[in-house]
Amino acid sequence: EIPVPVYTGEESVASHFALVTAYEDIKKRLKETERENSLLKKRVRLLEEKLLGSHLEEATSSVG
Amino acid sequence: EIPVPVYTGEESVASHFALVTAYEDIKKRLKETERENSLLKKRVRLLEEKLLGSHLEEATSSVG
Amino acid sequence: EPPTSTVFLDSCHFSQVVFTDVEKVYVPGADITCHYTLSEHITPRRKDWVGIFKVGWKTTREYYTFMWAPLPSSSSTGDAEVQQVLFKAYYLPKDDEYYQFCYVDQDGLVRGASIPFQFCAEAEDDMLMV
Amino acid sequence: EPPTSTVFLDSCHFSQVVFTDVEKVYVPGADITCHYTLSEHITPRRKDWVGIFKVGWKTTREYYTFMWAPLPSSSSTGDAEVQQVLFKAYYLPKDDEYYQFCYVDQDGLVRGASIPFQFCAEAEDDMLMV
Repeated sequence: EIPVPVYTGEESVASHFALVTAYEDIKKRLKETERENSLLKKRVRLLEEKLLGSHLEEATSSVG
Repeated sequence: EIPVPVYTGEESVASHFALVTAYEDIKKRLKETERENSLLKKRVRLLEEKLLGSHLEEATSSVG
Repeated sequence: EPPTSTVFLDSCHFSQVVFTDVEKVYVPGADITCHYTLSEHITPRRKDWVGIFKVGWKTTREYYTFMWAPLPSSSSTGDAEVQQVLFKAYYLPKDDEYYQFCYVDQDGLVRGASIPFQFCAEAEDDMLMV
Repeated sequence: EPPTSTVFLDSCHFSQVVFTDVEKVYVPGADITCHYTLSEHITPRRKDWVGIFKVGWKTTREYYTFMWAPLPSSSSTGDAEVQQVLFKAYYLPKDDEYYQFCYVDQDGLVRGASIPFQFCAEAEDDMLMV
């Protein structure tokens, strides 16, 4: 026994509604992920600078 | 003079089609952004380890 | 004056069932429990069902799998009692596409749709805080 | 046997106009050029138009702005000649929602829809390679 949905013209409205629900959520996730991404990029840049700085320091101290 | 679109039952199909087009692309972007995110997180972790390593090294060398 | 889009905007009856606690990602190979609440505008009937649909579905016949919706216990008086349906792992999708729950009443009308979810193992490095 | 969803699957005439070189993000305050190609299945007419719609639109009357589609020069024989329409900055959306181009023929039928785009200044730190 399986459900036999009655086909109605309404169905396209329902399917649109369901897709809008999904789209809105995926859009939100994309926004969040992009924001996180942006923060991560800043952090990578910061860490790279720190690392470069500490290498330079090291180089200086071993030379001096 | 503005376009006066004729309303047809077809319109809901058209709007669904357009939304599917948009949804598929946003979904793809989310996937790409998530992948980039994952790579960035790995890089942050690596850089943090390197930085920690170089600090330790520095500490050792100044002690020794 | 041509008919307007009010039929679309009047999305009221599409929200008579609200899915709650939907995860973004479910672990593949495990059963999942679907939670939802029925608003006071819907009278659940014996042949209502909850389906898992691939996002972008066009007709309710495209459900991936379904379970009959349990009739709420008659003793319950709270109108927002959480209902639940268990989907066994065996019947769940095996790919990493996006799916959503939909509540379909016995007349075939969609009374609610959830946010999308996937079935995939989470990347181990996603624990890092930013 | 109830009617099936073939009306949806037969999306052929929705793809008779294909938008190309659509950016993900346009700089706010600048004009944008919309590029598209007409397939051999469409005969452009004088009152066809290209609209900018917020993604999720329900009727073509919800266009944010529009331009009449230029008639391709009669001398052109190539069936994939790129057409273009210029949208002036003044008439463009000012928020950062997603929009899409749609080609609507003079009967009101949608003959093509683009991927979505936004209007927002790109973050300066997005140049980092990974």
